[in-house]
Amino acid sequence: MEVNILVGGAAGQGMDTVMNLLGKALTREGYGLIYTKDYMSRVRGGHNFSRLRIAAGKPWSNVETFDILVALNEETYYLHHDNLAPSGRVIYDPRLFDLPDDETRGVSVELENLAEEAGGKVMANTVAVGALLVLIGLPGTAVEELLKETFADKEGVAEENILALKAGMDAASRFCSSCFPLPSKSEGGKKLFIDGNQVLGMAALASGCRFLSAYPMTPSTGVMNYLAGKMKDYPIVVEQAEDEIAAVNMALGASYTGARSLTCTSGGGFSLMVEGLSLAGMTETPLVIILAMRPGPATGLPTRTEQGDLEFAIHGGHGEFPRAVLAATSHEDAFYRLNKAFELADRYQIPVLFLSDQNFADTHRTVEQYDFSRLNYNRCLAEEGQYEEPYKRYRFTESGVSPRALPGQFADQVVLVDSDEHDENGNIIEGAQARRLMVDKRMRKLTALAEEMDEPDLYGDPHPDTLLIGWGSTYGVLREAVDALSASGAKTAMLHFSDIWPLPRKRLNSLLPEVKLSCCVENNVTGQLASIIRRETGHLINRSILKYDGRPLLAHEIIAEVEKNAES
Amino acid sequence: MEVNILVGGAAGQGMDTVMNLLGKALTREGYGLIYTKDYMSRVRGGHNFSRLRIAAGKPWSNVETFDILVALNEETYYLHHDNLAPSGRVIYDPRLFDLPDDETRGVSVELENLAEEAGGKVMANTVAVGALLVLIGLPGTAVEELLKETFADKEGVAEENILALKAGMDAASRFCSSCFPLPSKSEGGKKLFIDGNQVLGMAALASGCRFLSAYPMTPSTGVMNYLAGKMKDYPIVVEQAEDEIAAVNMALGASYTGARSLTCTSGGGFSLMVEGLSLAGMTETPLVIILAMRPGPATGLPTRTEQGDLEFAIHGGHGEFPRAVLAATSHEDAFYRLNKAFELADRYQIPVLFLSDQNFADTHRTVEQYDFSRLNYNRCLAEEGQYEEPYKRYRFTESGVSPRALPGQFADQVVLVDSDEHDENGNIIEGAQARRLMVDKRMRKLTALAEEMDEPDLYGDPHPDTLLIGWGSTYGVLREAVDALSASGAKTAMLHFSDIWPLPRKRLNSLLPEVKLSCCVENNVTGQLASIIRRETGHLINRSILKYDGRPLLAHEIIAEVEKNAES
Amino acid sequence: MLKAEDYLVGETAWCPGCGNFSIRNALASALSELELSPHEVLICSGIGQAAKTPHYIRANGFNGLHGRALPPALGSRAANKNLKVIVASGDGDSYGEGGNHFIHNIRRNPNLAHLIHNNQVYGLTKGQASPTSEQGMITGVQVNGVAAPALNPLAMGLVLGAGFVARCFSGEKEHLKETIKAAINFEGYALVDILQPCVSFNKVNTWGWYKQRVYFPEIKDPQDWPAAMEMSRQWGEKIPLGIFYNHPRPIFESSLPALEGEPLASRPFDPASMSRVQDEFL
Amino acid sequence: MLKAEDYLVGETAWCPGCGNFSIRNALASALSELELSPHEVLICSGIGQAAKTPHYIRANGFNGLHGRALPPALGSRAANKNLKVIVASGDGDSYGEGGNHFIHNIRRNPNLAHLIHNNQVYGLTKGQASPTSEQGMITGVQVNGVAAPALNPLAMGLVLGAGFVARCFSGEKEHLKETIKAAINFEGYALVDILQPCVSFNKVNTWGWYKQRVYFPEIKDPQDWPAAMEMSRQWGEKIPLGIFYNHPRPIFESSLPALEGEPLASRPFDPASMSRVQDEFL
Ligand SMILES: Cc1ncc(C[n+]2csc(CCOP(=O)(O)OP(=O)(O)O)c2C)c(N)n1
Ligand SMILES: Cc1ncc(C[n+]2csc(CCOP(=O)(O)OP(=O)(O)O)c2C)c(N)n1
Ligand code: SF4
Ligand code: SF4
Ligand SMILES: [Mg+2]
Ligand SMILES: [Mg+2]
Repeated sequence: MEVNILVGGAAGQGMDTVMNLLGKALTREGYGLIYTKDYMSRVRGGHNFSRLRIAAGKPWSNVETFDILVALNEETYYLHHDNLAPSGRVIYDPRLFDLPDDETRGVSVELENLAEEAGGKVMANTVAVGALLVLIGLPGTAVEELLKETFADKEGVAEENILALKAGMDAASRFCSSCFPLPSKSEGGKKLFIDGNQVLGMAALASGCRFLSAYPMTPSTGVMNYLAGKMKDYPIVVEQAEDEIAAVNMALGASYTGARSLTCTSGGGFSLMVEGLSLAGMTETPLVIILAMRPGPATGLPTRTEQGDLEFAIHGGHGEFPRAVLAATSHEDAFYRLNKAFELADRYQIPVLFLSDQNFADTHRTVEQYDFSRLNYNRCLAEEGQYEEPYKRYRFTESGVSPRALPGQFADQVVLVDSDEHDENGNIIEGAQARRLMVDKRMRKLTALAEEMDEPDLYGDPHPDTLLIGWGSTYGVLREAVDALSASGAKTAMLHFSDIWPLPRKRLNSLLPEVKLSCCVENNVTGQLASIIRRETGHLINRSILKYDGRPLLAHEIIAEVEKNAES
Repeated sequence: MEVNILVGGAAGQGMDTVMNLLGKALTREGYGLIYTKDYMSRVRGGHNFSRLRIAAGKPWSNVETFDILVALNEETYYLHHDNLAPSGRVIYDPRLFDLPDDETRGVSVELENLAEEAGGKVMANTVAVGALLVLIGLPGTAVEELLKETFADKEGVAEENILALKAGMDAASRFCSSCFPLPSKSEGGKKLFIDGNQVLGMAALASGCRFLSAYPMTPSTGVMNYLAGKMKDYPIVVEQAEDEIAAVNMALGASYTGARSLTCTSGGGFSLMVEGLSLAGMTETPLVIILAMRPGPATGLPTRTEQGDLEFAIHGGHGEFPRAVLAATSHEDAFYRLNKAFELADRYQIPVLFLSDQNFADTHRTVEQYDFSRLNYNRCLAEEGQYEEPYKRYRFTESGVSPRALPGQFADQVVLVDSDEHDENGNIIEGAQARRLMVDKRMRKLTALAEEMDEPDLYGDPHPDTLLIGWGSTYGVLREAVDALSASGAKTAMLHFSDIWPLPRKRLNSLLPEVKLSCCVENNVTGQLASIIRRETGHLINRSILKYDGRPLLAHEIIAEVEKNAES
Repeated sequence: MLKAEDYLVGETAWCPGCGNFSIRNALASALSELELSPHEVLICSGIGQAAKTPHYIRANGFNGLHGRALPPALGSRAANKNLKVIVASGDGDSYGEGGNHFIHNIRRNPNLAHLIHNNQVYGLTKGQASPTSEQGMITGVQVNGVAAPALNPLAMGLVLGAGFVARCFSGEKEHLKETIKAAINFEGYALVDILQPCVSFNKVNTWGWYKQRVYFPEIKDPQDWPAAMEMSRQWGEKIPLGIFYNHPRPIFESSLPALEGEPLASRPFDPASMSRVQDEFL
Repeated sequence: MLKAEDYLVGETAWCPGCGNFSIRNALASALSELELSPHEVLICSGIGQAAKTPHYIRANGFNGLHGRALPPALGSRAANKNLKVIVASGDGDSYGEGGNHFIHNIRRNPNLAHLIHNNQVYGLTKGQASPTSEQGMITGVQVNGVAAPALNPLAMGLVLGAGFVARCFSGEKEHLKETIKAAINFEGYALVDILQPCVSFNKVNTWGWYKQRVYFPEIKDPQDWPAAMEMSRQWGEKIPLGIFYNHPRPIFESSLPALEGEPLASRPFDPASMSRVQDEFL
């Protein structure tokens, strides 16, 4: 038993308000849900829509068909009615448009009129929420609470909204009430209702990130917004750079002088950052870069999703230097994973790429509260007496990691970092031998770094016939696909990567020779993970399921592809 | 029989003058030679040196030991005397320093004094050339000719230089004359004496390149210098950009409006260009980028050599789009290869990366004159009547290549290119289906493009036990290694790539399963070509010979490594 | 001759009430009155709301990367000097991400008109400060208010040697159209900073705010640099509009021998004829 | 207290006679006279001859990428406001590749001294024109002579709101040293453009050329902006030196609540204590 809702309209009509209110209220009431956005690169007009799925336990991904359609304009109805369940309902404003005569699923609610009566047209969305509440049989209390919190500072506004809400409830209850019964509640106490960017922003803050420099770019801007919002109360500086080149170089300066530092961007901005990435590699300056992917090349589809920059993340930047590439897979994991990114950056004095994408960044889910005591803040700095005098920033060590001191940390010791090839002291060198030693030193870090990589998550049948392989934000949808395929009797499992580079190979090497069908599922056109697996292990992945239209994968698409393959 | 010469001194002492005079004179006299440079990233002082090898046929690479050392300062003597043949000679100025008492190989020539007597200290290098001529038994005529040509506009200067030259000859002849007999002359008429950057610059000019925008960066600047020097007499614009971002975007603008366009840079600058590269991919604008590699990461070793950016060239830039990656292997091939790069860019409307490196760029060799009639200039533009009206820049075609028109080419037709995902017309779209179609269209080009890639050059035993694999500027040194190994009886061959991406696989697939030992020889630390071969063919290359100290590989190093391997 | 409407194509993705509409209309009218055919004109832009202009005006269009509107425009002038090149882009695009190209193309002085739709905010990315945002303006990222003083593009243009420096307001349509025409006709780089209300994100510099402040000062001598500098620095209660400076100097194209004669793009070529270039290496 | 010589380290890779030597000495003397210990000072640079400075002065050093000297300097001010930050780099580095950072850091006004070793040429890459090269100067790339007028960094600084704008000449050592001291002590972004002969590549603006032209005008009121503008635009027969403008305004650091108290870099932290931040999502 589950309920699926789609709200659609023009940009600026406020789908977000509806979904945020409803999502948070449902979360508070104990339901598990996922809310995803499909929006255009414009501020007003066009067609945007959001999906909300409420399901037992916690839903991992969204589905194509739905039970309730909130059509904020006529276009929405025509674009989506095909996927509305026969037993579904359409909430719409009869003053704005009429449904076709043969459409029997209508729930006409005069959204704007009722809002105006309650105090103002802007509350049309609140009216819609009221109507939705009735259809799914949720009492108004949680939403009312929320409205009071939201408008705590604005006198009378909460009250007016509550009126609007009730008007919506009344209007809808004339059609049907509780006709879409909610699933069982999820267990284990209060949950968070949070989107991917917020997860990452919060993880950064709680990881002791003190400096973020970035240039706005969808879909990464949410991280910047989150952290900027914390500037007043927490010891963090968020600086909007003049461009992405400045962003990455500012962050390197802040990191060098002692702040845990972060930058975030999307593909185009990352392109501009790779020279700085290379500088991080050469100067051995810790840095975390969140790369929130969207479809490329160039400007591409700014508000859509893709996993097209994996190989670029691994190979971007000139010259050769160690780096780690991790990815956000689920809201549950990404919080701790980003902390790991900061830890690795500090421990190995390397840049760490953290891959997110629009699908992850913009998706809200209900998740368990995070355990902040699992986070670490190890700066791995040299303490007094732990370095040889005079201090040398690039002292040769067995691990390749030199004791790191900050400028000003020790009286009379200076810290010199250099973009040219250098000696232990950080001074420019040109000699062949000195060069070789320094390359070897940097590269030696890879041995221990590779050991830090978590093996991909294995979920499903431990001895599968079919092995789905994925990385990043496809975690949830793959999980649902595995569940469904397993339920229909096929021995299926998934291997899902959150730590991608250096590629962990143990599970690949043990599983790949055993399975009948290996299949990489990726949101890109060239099958990048499959290439990397072959490069690193020699194994040829049998098949790829690739989606590159800017939309996230859906479970039923994966299932159909796998089953088609099983047949042939 | 061959003669090897090393000239060393501080930056600014003018090794180049010596080598250019001598090299060109020898070329005119019909000898085959190679002249390579080892120099620091500074303008004065430090230690630079150049090697000149004169050998029968045409030498492909330089060697470590030499017969004549021209020590322009004392340091040079001490740094290099170990590699001077026992029967060798040292030309030095006894007014500047003394050789150790037990050094019997000295040819003391008062370079500065004699120059001053001839008319000025600056001609000390000419004196040195004179001394060299005597030692190798070359008459002065060719150099005198050259001096006259060089100083044709400067009254009296040629004469003074000829005096200096003769003074050097006289002084040296007191020690030994013709004591290093020259090898037999090479066959086949007048040769060129030219370095890699000049080869590329000339190839660009002769390929109809009309626009170069670049930002100075060693070792690519020579291409810019060459083409800038042609601005007065040929229809080409060379513009120094404010940064590499401007450089690549200017070139795209010029290409879009109809000029064959080029940019050139090294790794750091290329990092800044990859966003523009991605734009070229998205807008389907032809562009050739010469990437002259040097050791990274970051600033690295600006004047040294490395092959560290191959994977970056293949994967650089966000998003997925077709591109070709070609490389300069030899002076003989690179001239035509760069023309191919322009042709591919125009034919497929894609960016083409052309990989060079300091080793190729700064090396002079004697080569046969080029056959300009082998060059092409096919712009592949739509002619009147060859497009459907209204003109649409991205019209879907089977090959993925749309008829290309230039802005203003056809009255009343406009040409719109877009960095966002777009429809056939070039207008922004967001639909899933439209996106998929356009990605597919772009990607379809890869089919024909892959067919255009030349298989790697197979040289040596057609059924080798040992197969050396390389790419780019290692062509010559590998060839000499193969010759030497074959001469000692080992069944050896090399497979050398000039067209690298899309990777041509036929020869790899047929040879790799047959050989006992496959060995990638690369000027980098991670073995990038080996990784790419595994990624694309599944074949694991048995061994890698990697050099990453900023110096080019030497044949004896490769031979030693291969023989070591054969023994074990 | 085409009418202004004939230059309007595409369905705009701008918000109702946005100042971009007037700028688009003024540009269309200017093209029409100058009797420029669509295929003779090239509009270059970067990325942003303003930068969507090439999709909405019938002309050749290069809608490139964010911040990179000027470099392709420069390249296009080299390749085809017959094209009338117009750069139409945002303040973030031109003065933020694209700041370095702004500086150096003013110095180069290519023959093009640079129209900056200056809404003093990042529109497309939803309201962050741009380089021209008012000091103190609060946004989702500038939570404590914009700390830096706003960049003054006209004063920058003047110190960098721009020969044509103008300020317009999208609400003064006739003046805007005439200024655009003058900019297009100007021989050299013409800077037109156009104040443009963003109804969605800029709640400080609204249509009314501008309307109240803008005025047309008398410009006695458009070649009086100090006077132009003074005018371009006026901001606050009174904001002057007009062509503050108009003083041509040699253009980029005139320094290039290759640009004499036919445009580069259309010259025929045969590589075989070039073999003499290798003689210098013999 | 350390003597000037104590700040000199490393073997320089500069050409004999290069103006960089005097700048280095002046900087060392300034640090000595200001009694700044090496570990309290951070020198940031990009790439170029001038940019090698961090290797030749005993202090902390961030020798970053070409053109990117300012962004890490800004970041370092945020992380550790106790460091005295000096940016010492070339004209190509600061005004060419780094032009956008130049613009926007002047606006930001971080507390640092920006010393530009302005030799009006690209030294390290062997003599191409820089943004400040004289119009007409012929180089291997600018074979027809530099076409664009030279960029005027001081005038740019002024229109962008720099609070400290000075011109020096490496040959006027005492003035240079005192100006560097004033710049380091200035609260905010201090721009010091230092004319520096490049004996290897700049045959136009030689030591003698500068020496003949430079003079010290009387600066009556260092807060008189138009006067400063006028002085900064003088170039040719007479080139004025001095601190043309000195007028502090609120610095970047003062807009950041996080910078109150201990430097960010040295504050202790325990992630577990943060769990309340998730409450807003409940
Ligand atoms: C390299 C890069 N960085 C960031 C972005 C995201 N981005 C798109 S438009 C824009 C700002 C637009 O502001 P402006 O130029 O003022 O145009 P407006 O939308 O206000 O008209 C940004 C930051 C991008 N597309 N590319
Ligand atoms: C991204 C990048 N582009 C180009 C270069 C090459 N480069 C190094 S220094 C330099 C110019 C230096 O000029 P300037 O800053 O004036 O310093 P100077 O040597 O004159 O002191 C250039 C172009 C580089 N290192 N990185
Ligand atoms: S967001 Fe602002 S600038 Fe963009 S279209 Fe809307 S009103 Fe215009
Ligand atoms: S090239 Fe010029 S700037 Fe560089 S060290 Fe030599 S004289 Fe100085
Ligand atoms: Mg704007
Ligand atoms: Mg310089």
